[in-house]
Amino acid sequence: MSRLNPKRMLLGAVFAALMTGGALAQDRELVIAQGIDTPGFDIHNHSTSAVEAIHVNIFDYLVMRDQAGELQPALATDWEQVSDSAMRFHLREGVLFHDGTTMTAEDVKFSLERPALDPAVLQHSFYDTITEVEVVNDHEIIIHTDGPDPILLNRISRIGSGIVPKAYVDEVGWEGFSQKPIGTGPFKVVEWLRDDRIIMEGFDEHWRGAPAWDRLIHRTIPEASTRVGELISGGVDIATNIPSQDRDRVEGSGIAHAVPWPSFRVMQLFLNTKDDSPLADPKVREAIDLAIDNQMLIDTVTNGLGTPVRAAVTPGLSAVPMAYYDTYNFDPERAVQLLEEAGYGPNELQLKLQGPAGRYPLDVETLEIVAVMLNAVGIQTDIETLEWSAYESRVWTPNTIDGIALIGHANSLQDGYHAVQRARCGFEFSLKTGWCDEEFDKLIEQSAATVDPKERAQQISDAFDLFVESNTVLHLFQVENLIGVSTSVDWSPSPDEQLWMYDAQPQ
Amino acid sequence: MTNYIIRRILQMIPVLFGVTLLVFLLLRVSGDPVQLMLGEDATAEQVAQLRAAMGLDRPLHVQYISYMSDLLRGDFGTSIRYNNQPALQVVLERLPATAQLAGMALFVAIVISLPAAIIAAYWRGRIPDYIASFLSVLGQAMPSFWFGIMLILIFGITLSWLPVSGQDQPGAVILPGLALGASLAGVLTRLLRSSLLEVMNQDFIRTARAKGLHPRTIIFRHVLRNSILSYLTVIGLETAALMAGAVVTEQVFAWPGIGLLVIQAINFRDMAVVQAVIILSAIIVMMTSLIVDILYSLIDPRIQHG
Amino acid sequence: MPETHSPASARPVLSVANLTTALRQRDGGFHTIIDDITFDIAPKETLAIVGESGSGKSVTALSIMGLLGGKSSRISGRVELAGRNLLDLTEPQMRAIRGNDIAMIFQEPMTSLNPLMTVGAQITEVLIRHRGMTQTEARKESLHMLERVRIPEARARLDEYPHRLSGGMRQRVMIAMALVCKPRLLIADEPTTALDVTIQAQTLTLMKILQEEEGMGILFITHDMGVVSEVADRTLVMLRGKTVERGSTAELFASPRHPYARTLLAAVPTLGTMEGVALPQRFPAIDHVTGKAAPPPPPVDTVSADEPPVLRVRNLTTRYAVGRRLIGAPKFAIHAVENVSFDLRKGETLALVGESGCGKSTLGRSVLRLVEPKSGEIQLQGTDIRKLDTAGLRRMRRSAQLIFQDPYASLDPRYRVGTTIAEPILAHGLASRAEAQERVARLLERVGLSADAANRYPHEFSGGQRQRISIARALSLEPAMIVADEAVSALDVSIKAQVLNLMLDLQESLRLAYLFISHDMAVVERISHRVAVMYLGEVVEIGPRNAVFGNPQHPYTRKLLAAVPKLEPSRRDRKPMLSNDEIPSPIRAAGYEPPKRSYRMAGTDHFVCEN
Amino acid sequence: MADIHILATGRASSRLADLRLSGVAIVCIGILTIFILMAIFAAFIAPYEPSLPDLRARLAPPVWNEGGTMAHILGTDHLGRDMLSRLVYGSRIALLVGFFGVIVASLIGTAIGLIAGFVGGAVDSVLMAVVNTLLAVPNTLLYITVLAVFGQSLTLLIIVIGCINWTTFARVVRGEVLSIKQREFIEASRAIGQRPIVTMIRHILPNVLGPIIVIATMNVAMLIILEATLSFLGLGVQPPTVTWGRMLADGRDYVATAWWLAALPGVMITLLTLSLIFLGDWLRDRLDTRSDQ
Repeated sequence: MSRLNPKRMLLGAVFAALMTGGALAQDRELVIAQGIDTPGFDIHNHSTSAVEAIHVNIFDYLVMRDQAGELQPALATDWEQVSDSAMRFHLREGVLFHDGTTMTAEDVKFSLERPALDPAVLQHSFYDTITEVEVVNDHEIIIHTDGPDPILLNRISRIGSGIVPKAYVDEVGWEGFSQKPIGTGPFKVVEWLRDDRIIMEGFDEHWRGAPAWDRLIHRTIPEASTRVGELISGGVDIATNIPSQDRDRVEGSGIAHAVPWPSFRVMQLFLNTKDDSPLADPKVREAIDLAIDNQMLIDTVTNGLGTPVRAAVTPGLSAVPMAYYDTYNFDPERAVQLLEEAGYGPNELQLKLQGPAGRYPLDVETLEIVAVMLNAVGIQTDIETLEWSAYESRVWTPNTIDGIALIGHANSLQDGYHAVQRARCGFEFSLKTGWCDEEFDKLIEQSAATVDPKERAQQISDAFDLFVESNTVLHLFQVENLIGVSTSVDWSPSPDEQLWMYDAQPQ
Repeated sequence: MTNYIIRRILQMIPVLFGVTLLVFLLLRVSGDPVQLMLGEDATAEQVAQLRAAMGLDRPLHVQYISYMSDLLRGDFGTSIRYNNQPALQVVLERLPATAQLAGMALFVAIVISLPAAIIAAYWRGRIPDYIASFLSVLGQAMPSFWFGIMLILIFGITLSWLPVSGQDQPGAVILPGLALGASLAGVLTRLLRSSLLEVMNQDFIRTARAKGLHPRTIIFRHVLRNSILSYLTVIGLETAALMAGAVVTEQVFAWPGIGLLVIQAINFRDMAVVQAVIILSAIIVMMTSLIVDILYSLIDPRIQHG
Repeated sequence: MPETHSPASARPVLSVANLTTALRQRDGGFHTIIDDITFDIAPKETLAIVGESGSGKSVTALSIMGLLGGKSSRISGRVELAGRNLLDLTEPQMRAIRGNDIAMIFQEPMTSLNPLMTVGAQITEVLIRHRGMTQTEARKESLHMLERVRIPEARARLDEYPHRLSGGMRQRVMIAMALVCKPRLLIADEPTTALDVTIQAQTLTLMKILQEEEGMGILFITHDMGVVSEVADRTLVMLRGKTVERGSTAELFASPRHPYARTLLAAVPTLGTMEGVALPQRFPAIDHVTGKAAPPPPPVDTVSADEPPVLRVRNLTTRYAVGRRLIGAPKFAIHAVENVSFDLRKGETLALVGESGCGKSTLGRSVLRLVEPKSGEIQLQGTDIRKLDTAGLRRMRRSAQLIFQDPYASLDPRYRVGTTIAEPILAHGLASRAEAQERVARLLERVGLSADAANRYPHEFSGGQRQRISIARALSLEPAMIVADEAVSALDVSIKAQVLNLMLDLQESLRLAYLFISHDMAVVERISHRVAVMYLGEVVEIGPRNAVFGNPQHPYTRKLLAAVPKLEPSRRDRKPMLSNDEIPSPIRAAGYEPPKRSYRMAGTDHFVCEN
Repeated sequence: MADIHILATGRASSRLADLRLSGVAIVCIGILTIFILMAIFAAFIAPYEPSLPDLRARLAPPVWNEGGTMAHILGTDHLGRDMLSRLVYGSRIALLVGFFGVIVASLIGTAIGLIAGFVGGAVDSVLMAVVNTLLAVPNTLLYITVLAVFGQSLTLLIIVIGCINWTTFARVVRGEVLSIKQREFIEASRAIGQRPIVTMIRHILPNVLGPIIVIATMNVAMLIILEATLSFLGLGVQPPTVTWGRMLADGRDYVATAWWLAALPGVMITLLTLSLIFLGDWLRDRLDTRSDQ
């Protein structure tokens, strides 16, 4: 409900001639501000949760998570395991696309087979277990996988699972679709001005019923202080990534709240254990872990927002050992002792700390505080921060970390498997840290084919133990953002970082 | 005149060639965008695959030749960030917003600098001169992002007079225009002031005084007209600075112009877009300087381009 | 000092009494620039204020006009115009007088006109300001005024910009602008100094005619005694801000009383004084206290006819390309030097004379290959210098040197004089650093400066001293020949005489050959052996000085000589003849080849261009 | 000559203005000296290690503000680091970037400008094409691209600044050389047979030094602002190195909650650049009148 400030309106009247109809008072309008824009609406060709947060309002998945993170029927009304490698889905009837055509099983087949079968799309790796989507009839499909896939539902309820109209894509191509998308979601895209705004209108024939808003506007405002400014001056209703220090300011404005918004992202330090590195010594790695006071780090850097963790585990993920959540090891004396045992006296060990600048909230400050903490146990540090893209290409490629590197991983599959599978020998984590463990790999592979949830959870939990023990990836804390929500909007955020606005109500 | 214009345009060709080479090398040497596109979760195999698909595994000179031949056909390549949209289209789409911002900044700069410089020159060495000089230097000494944030805080939030950001609301261009125009206003004031003082020392001003003309007439009819030439030149030269300044200003005010685009394109290694922006802005800068030179010859009868 | 009565008995238009002006200096203090100046100007009368640079002539004019700026000047005395003391008026009242009752014209007609306004606009604004005319009326009146200053095609000129006009025409526009409101007094501050001699003659005549028509008084400021004798009824001589002599011009020239006035007059080279004298002659040395002139030493013949010439120039042509085209050759060429041939002997002075743009400076630089000639032959001491490579050219510089017009511009301000003079010696490796210092000391003494001058910077010297330094530098390489390009033109008369005497002394002792480039016919007559008259890049007449001056053959030579002001106030009653001739331009279409010239012999060594 | 000087009444009074401006110049030089001393003796002046966080004293306001303490006279930042110490150390980088950046740029630019102007012809055309190429691309874009590409060390920043920023110097020097080449003492130098290279170094170079110093002064100011701008865009100097630009850029998010974070470095930057620009102006006036003589 973007209320134009009265004073501003007065001044605005001077420029009224410039106005072209558009947003007027009685429209129920919701304005969201985020730091980034969508690259387009080719849903299979992006990998950013903040982008999916926009798309989620335009497209529907077969299965969708609710506020609590539970999987709920969406375009699929129910589903059942047909065999170890096949799952049947009954599709909701009478679902309309924004152009008025009816959604059919062909559309679902088309939408899911593209990421599954086309290796050129960015989401391919998350769908490569799917071998075929079989159309049984107009309202029934069977998804075939290359073996047992215990997290198939996780896959088809996330980025790249949106259902698109085959006929329309055939007509305009993916490039055309990317500019003017059509989905079945509660909002339809009217106009997209790159890096400025996406103007969406409520889709009255949406299968859940018409949304409470006539218009949903997604604005791109890269500068945090500007975003806050818009929020507290009433220019936008919802603003993501509010800097923690502005919490009181937002609350004090009287027209918005700053709501904590825990995410699945966990900040991690990658330790390169190449042979000649001092980090090859497990004692050194443990000493580093013990030197870092996670809670102090959180208090200092993020004003207390966030939870210390020892592994990539957060509430809302399936199959994760929650014992590693809200805990950390801190023992500086032991750290000094371990360093001594490893042969390093005070200030004899020199390490490089690498990290991106501006990719995560306060990433540079995080590094600076870690450096101070390492310093306190007698480890000398050099900090090297790089702009994100340079960091990606210079540090993040295999075996290029020089010492310790900071990164934050989210978990878009929302399952413990995804948190550890990348640490398998030859996969990304091990290519960065150099850590390989046969037993660990075996556990992961077993879990991938285990359908029984309990057994699978145990396998994954065991793998977690081995991974945490190795101390090759040190986990710092779960990232918790602040989201600004206007008092005129009733909406609470969910931990999957999605901005699902169908739930929002005017107040 | 026509010959002159043609010659000037021909002279742009080697410069543009230099610009393309410079930009190409800068961006290719920097590594590739593939890792970025794939995100934190990508596998090494995926990276290699995509790199080959994009032709990034070929030798550099081969890449350059194919890039140049595309360019000559008007094909600036496609944007990685924007789902393979033609880069030129992505950039041209943004041009009006930046043009509006730059126009506003120029307007602000002229509206401030013209009277300020005249006042400073007229009362040179006295209080108004010192105030004008100090403010103009201040305009230059303040980083523009800082000034922009201050403007938002004061006029957008505290006073709520003007929109904080974006482009769609009436009056939205005022604050970013001020932020971008402030330093240009400073430069122009200082320049025009010294140019006015210089002209005031010219013999023909003494003649005008000997004719018994009113000081006002002398300033406006004789001094200003002669000073406007160097003023114009600097405005022309400052186009490049305006384009560069737009990067920061657009970032602060979420102004959807080329500046905002290029920062993101650089961060995403969206090479085609960065190249298109830089080549386009090089053309704009050169065209502006050509236009200024033509204007110059229209104002100054002594200059004739044969 | 008794006031001499003005020829016109009418009431003076301007009466200046005890005018004293002090100007603020950089340190904030005031310094008296003119002290107790008193004079009257009657209608139709011309009063000349004459003096050397820095004597306060211009400040006098600006004090009268009230153009000095209230904060930076202090003026006392009386300046009475039609019974009103101008010094008591407020600035707005003064503005109503400027351009209306008193008008002023300046030295540089180019810079004194606004380059961005049409001629018409600059004249009409005076009428609109003072007469309250409408644009149309003012335009009509301006056109009329342009016609009265005899500007051809006046109607078209009205919409021209100043840069399209020649220097002479611009000065006429200035005069038109000054006179358009029919002022009672015209102040002319060196109005002809920047003009060529023929144009100067035209301008002076025009001013005289207009003065007759308008009946105004003229305050004429100049440093040129020749001009004074041509125009002034009465003359006031200024020295360091003070009046040293005042009276009728005829009396002043006939019997100057003050020593300074005498010095001034004695130092002025006068055309015609060398009739019958074969050799160059030094100026008389003048005692500054008494003003008495000691007769110069008898001239010595320095030229040896039997030795081969130092410099032999044959068919020398230099052209500059102008006007670029899109592709291909440039559109135009300036034919700066066209098919010039001459010899210069040891100990001889060959003068190149002509008006601006005639190519005399280019010729001087071409024979030194400071500009590249297009064709022709230059033999310096038997070597064809056009065939020399870079190293050879550098060696050649030792035997031929150059002195410039502006001694300040030709000395690098950042180096001590000693360093500058030693530079050529060291550059050619002629001596060690220590030896070079000794040579510098000797050279400085030779040009009449003390050896310790070596430790000072150029700006610490006067113009004449700087020119001596330039000469010392040129001499440091012991050249056989020196090209002197307007070497004394920028100097005050008394200094000019001293420097010329020095040059003659050096010629005598070192047997130097001079290629003496000058527009000043009187100086040339005094110091040269032979004269070449240049016109549009070509030599139209060349011969022994006596022959060229005594028996000029080419019409241009005659015109040039006729235009030189004579130092005889008694001859002023000549009927004014006003011509509108302009100096033509040497720019030709590319590829243009001038017709072959043929020369006829008019006497021994005296050649005149025939067509 | 004296006549000419007196005639130009405007000039007479502009000299008066110079005189008064020299008061400003003294202030500017004073400020500059203080900053330089601060940079040199940072270790003695700063009460704390500039990158040492004090977790108990985060966002402490300056002493004159409510809640301020003498322990941190100018307050602390969001990590509890002492503002005074950071500001003192920050002057080092500002001056390093400013001065060394300008030194590199002016060396390159002067050499190229001298050669282009003096040699002329094809050499001039090629060099000017290079200059025009760099000028045609908005500088900030180049900085951003280069720094994003090659990383962000202090040394690199200075080199990059030098390699991009020299064009101004080259253009001005070339212009000056072309006009000085017309002066008679250069022709005099040719006329005495001086080697061109010696003429260039002995006679032309010293005479372009004035304009070089003036632009250099202004450029130092510009570079200090540039460093701040790059920090704002996330491309500044590496932490834990303290720079005013980064302090200002980091502090921008605290404008409304802890003003001193951004205001103090902002004041420092403004003060330093103000005094540099005024100094440059003053220098230019001085050098101009001298060359007018």
